[in-house]
Amino acid sequence: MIPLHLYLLVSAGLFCMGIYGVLARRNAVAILMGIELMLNAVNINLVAFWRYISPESLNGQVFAIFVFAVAAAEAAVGLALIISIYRNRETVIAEDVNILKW
Amino acid sequence: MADVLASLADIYTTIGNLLTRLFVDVLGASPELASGIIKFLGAGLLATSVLLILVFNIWFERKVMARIQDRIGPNRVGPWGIFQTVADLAKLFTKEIIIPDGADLVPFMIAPVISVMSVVLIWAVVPFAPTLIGTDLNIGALYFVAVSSLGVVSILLAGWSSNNKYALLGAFRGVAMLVSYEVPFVLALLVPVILSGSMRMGDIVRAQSIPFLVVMPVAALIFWIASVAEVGRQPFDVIEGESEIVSGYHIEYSGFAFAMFYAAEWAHGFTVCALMTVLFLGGWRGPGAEQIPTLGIVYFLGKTFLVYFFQVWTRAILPRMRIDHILSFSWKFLVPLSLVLLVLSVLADKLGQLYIPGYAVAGSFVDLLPRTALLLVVNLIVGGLAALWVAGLGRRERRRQEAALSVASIEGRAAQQAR
Amino acid sequence: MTLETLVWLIPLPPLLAFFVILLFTRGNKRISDLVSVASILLTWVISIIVLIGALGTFHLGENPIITQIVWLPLGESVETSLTMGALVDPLGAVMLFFVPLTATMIFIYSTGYMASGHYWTEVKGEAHGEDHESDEHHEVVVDDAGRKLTQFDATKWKARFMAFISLFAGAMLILSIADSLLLLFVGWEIMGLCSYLLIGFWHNRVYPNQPNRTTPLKAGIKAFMTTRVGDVFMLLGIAWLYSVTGTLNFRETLYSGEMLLALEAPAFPTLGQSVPLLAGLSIAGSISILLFIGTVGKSAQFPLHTWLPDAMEGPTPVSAMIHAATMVSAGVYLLIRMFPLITVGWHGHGYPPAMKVIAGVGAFTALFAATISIAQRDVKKVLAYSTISQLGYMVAAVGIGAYIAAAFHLMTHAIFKALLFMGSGSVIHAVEHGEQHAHHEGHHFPIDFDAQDMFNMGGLWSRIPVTAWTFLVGGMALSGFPLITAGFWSKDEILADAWLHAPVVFFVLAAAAFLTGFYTMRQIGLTFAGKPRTHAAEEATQRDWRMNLPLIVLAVFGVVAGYVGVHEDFPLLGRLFGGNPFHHFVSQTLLESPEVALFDWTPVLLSVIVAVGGLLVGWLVYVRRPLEVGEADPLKKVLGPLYTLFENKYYFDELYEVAFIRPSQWLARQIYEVIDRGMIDGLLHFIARSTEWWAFRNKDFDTGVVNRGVDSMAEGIGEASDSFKYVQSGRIQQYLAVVAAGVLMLAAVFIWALFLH
Amino acid sequence: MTITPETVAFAIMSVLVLGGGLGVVSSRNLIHAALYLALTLFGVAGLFVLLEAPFLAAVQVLVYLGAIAVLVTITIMVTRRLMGITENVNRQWPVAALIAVLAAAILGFVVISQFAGVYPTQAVPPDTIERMGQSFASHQGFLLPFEVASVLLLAAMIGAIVVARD
Repeated sequence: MIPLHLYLLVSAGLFCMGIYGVLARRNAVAILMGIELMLNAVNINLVAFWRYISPESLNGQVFAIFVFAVAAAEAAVGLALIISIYRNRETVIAEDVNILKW
Repeated sequence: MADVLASLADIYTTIGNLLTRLFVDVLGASPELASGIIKFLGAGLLATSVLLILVFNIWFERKVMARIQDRIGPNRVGPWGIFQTVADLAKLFTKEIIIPDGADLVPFMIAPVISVMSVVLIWAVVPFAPTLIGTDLNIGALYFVAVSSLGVVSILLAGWSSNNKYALLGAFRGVAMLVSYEVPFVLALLVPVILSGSMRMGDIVRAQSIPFLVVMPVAALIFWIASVAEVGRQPFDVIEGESEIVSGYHIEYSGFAFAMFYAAEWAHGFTVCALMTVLFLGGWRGPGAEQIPTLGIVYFLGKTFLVYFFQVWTRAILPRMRIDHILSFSWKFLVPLSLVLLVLSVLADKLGQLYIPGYAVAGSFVDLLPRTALLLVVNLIVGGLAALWVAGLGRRERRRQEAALSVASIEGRAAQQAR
Repeated sequence: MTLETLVWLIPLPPLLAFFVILLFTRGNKRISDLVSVASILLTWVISIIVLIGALGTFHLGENPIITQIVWLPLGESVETSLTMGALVDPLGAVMLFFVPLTATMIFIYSTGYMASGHYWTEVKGEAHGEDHESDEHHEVVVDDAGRKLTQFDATKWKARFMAFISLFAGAMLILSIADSLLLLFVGWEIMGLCSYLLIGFWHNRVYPNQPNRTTPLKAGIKAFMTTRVGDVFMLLGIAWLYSVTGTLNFRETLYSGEMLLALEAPAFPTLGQSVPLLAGLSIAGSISILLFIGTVGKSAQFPLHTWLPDAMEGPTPVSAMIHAATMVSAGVYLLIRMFPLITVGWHGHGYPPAMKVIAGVGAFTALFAATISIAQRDVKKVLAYSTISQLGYMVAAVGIGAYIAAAFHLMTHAIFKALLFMGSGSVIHAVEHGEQHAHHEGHHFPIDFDAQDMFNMGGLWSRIPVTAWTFLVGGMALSGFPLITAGFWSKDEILADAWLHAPVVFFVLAAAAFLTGFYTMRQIGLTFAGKPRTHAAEEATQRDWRMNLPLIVLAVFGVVAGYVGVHEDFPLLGRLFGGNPFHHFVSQTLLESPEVALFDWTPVLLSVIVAVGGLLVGWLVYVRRPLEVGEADPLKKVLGPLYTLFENKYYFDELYEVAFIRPSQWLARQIYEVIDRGMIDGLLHFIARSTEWWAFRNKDFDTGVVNRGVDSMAEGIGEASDSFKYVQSGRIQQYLAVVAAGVLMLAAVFIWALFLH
Repeated sequence: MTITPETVAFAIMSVLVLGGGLGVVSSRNLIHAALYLALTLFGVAGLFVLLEAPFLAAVQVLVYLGAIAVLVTITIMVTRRLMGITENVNRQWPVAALIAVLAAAILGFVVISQFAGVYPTQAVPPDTIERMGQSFASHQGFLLPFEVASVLLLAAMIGAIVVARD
């Protein structure tokens, strides 16, 4: 059997990669992908904890499902925004979209 | 003899036992290892059988299409041309795989693999016989929907990586269509799941003492249409509409890669018929199937080929639809219809359970009669209304067309007189 | 209308007239004249009625007409409160006889006198506009002193003049019917005010070419200040009397025996041992000396006499009323009223120090003033000094105990002195008219032509006969022409008493009488006798009935008034005139009436000799050989340096200037310089500077610490924010990085707290 | 930690996940990043299967792989500028790297210190999916969150359409 911490390590690794992806990537879509990675890491955690700690209660799984819903919504809206930005600004690089500054 | 008959009745379990005994006793593997190996072998057998059936199907379809088009079809290679498909495949295998310049190699190669994978994986859940099924997942229905959605990815990859505008355009179209028809496909799929009360494919088949086609014909029709669209064949074969954009996303593929795409496509068509039979035609159910599992596969294959025949039939006679018509048909007609149907039927079913005496949700043929009747009525009503509405739309559209034509003709005459 | 209420009504009409004129009829001269004259006539009538009533009451001394009301409640009971009331006893009756009479005559005279006349006034730049109201427009003249002068119409403020005179008359009447020293003092002060107002009436008058000659303005102030000096001491006396007796009422203090006994105690028991001079003084004596100083101030006796001659700057009716009839006589009236107080400790022989002082001052003043009078050029100045000397007579009379003679002389002097002053007024008017006529006919007069200078007159006998004759009667009465003039009888009484009680005083007064006769005849000679020395004198005319009538009336009284007090033992006439009714009437004022001095011929003869001698000498020098045009005063040749001494009034003005005015000015300046500027201003400046310093330190602190501190903080924040604002770079990933870092730190803390702890 | 098919599968899946993640993050070509993302998602689905949550695995494949990955890929294709591949990491990547490493360290530390050697104690009850279905409809369960999630999805759908509409 696989100890819990391995799953958690995997999800932590994925999460940190997600963070790096969000913070370091120039392309807005890459940032979104980073976010997706982070959400998946969270899901792994949830399900892992559900499986290892309290399989009989449904919270873990249900919560993962809601994370799915949110992730889907977020991806949809985010990509829509990116497309409209691209359409207006001809750019997808996050740094170029920096009008809202001092 | 009795035990021989018994073993023959349930040939699959006997084979299974034989093999396990073989590994465990003879090769001394641990029972888990043994079951693992047997499962592995089973999977391999299933995959190859799917692809092999394909060979017959291609021939069968070409013959039927020919007959419909009043021609003979392939008859040169082997008796009645049955080896035509083998010849084709042999040709494709020997063809050189050309990789277009600027193509993105990795996705280019992966795309055909994923498409075949998405089709074959579906069979893991299809119940051939009461005891013969890949893995009877308790989320069987959801599984094969998920897996079929992988197909979309492969198309996208193929379209993109072949560095060809037409390919890309075809890919976009295909993705749009597949994604939009996935919604009614899933909604229609929900009907048998709700009727049988479980997503497990085996349960669905067992619940079909009355085939769901009879209970919810409209749902079956929607599922049938959506599944054909999912496959991307004839009425909706916009993906590789030869006349418009050469042949869609797999234009740059040649040789074995093209063969894989081709095989995946045909297999997907057959798989969808299998799903149709499982979900709506009662799968392996038939007289004596329960007792003699081996009979199950016979009934199953019979029904599947029947559905396949219908599919080929429609493919032969129906013209290609325009892409925006396809999409609007899905979003503006199928999705709302299936939603309404689903909600009304569930509502009726619930009310029936509460108020109609002797209203059984599961059980034998006789027990299910009131429920079937009720749902049948609901379906007929909804279907009728939908039909009327569509007819009205059609009439209005025709009148508009004629008006436009008359105007055009008047102007034409005026123009002529003016000249 | 009982007598008591009538007494109250006497002073009322003039006071009412004052307010009526001041508030309502100030604009219209005619109505003002009518109001004031009518009021004084009404007063005269009422006083005559009261007089008749008073004469009719039996033993007016014991039961005079008295009414009293509470004026200022000082304590619980009525006794301790200050009361105010009216008292008419024989002495009061005498006053009520001659005061309304002279006042009425003067009012009538002043309506005439003030009707015309101009004087020079300085034009101060835009002041010129002021003259537009006056009918004719005078050209502007520049005098030696460089001042721009123009003629100013003297009659412009006539209404105001009549108002002031009415007020003055009212005040005099209040004084004369007052029943207590306090009310007397009230009248006394109002008269002081009126004298200032009336002397300085022509306040914008300036004497061309004589920049430092006392102008009316300065004279008014001088009069007011000098009388004020006297009043201060008088007030001291009153206060002392009140503190000792507890009441100021005449009847209560002066006519109660034990009160007078109490006042006999020595005033300065302790101080007396060390200062022999004060040893002999009794309380009554010292109080009477203090009150006497008040009289000296008010009646212009020796030390405080300088204001009277300068008071001539005022219009002549003022001089007549104030400096002849009423105001100066008030001083003597006070002495006579206070006679019982003065004579405390005098039992027939040996005068107490108070009486010695009074007699000495009175006699000296009489002689001293007479000597000055003989060397004066101004017709009014001569009369001024003669007034001073006559008052000296009265004071001396009271000093030697002859208060009845003093009262008698007071009455007669008031009448003929008023007559003389009004005569001089009409003379001046005549000369001024003459100057104008001459000016019209082309005779050019220097701008500083003095119409009052006797050497510019001469030969007016034929020009203004009425004035001349009445003036002559007045002059004879003044110098005491035997038998027919009132002056003779009253002066004779004084000389008789002086002869009887104090021979020294007699001889001084006799010398004064001789000089009086001389300067009277000098005056008559210079003004009326001989030929007119200037064209103004040639053309002099004055035919205003309002001025001549009073002269005639007073001339008559000047003669008749004397017969009231003829000594009964006087051969032939004594019996004729009812045996000295005046003496018997007035002597009732005191409880025990003094015995009548036996008739003695020597003083009478001596006084006749002296009087006639003076007149004869005067006639010889000035009338027999009248002065020629431009001829100097023959007396100058005779007296030489003495003449200049007399002419310059013994240089008392200069003396006072040097002795008092300049030191007091110096003292004022010192006070101003040292105390006011030095200390107070210094203190204020110090405070100001210190607060300023403190304010600046505050400013420094404020700007330095607070402002700079706050500003720098603000700038710091500004710069910090400037640099910090770049944090908002618009790059979303940077924000996310920060968030992530924050979360990490948080996580680290939690871990450290939860797990590692 | 004996070598059992399960551990082998876990190893494969974790390699897929971590490798995919690394690929997403570091690959220069954006499309490759998208593919790596799909790979990662597939790995995660595999992990779900290992964790005996087949429903979640299926949903993961259906939702993520089927929809989101596709969506991302399409967006990348639509928004690609033809001037080629720009350098994919911005200026602050060292900071980001540092933060990522730190986070990994912290999480790793926590995980190891707290959850080392934990093994599943109970078996997964067979009817979890049915109970989950009921829980979505019952008040005690997750009816409200379920409805809210549906509203959220509706809003997101409309929002996406409006924003991206041409």
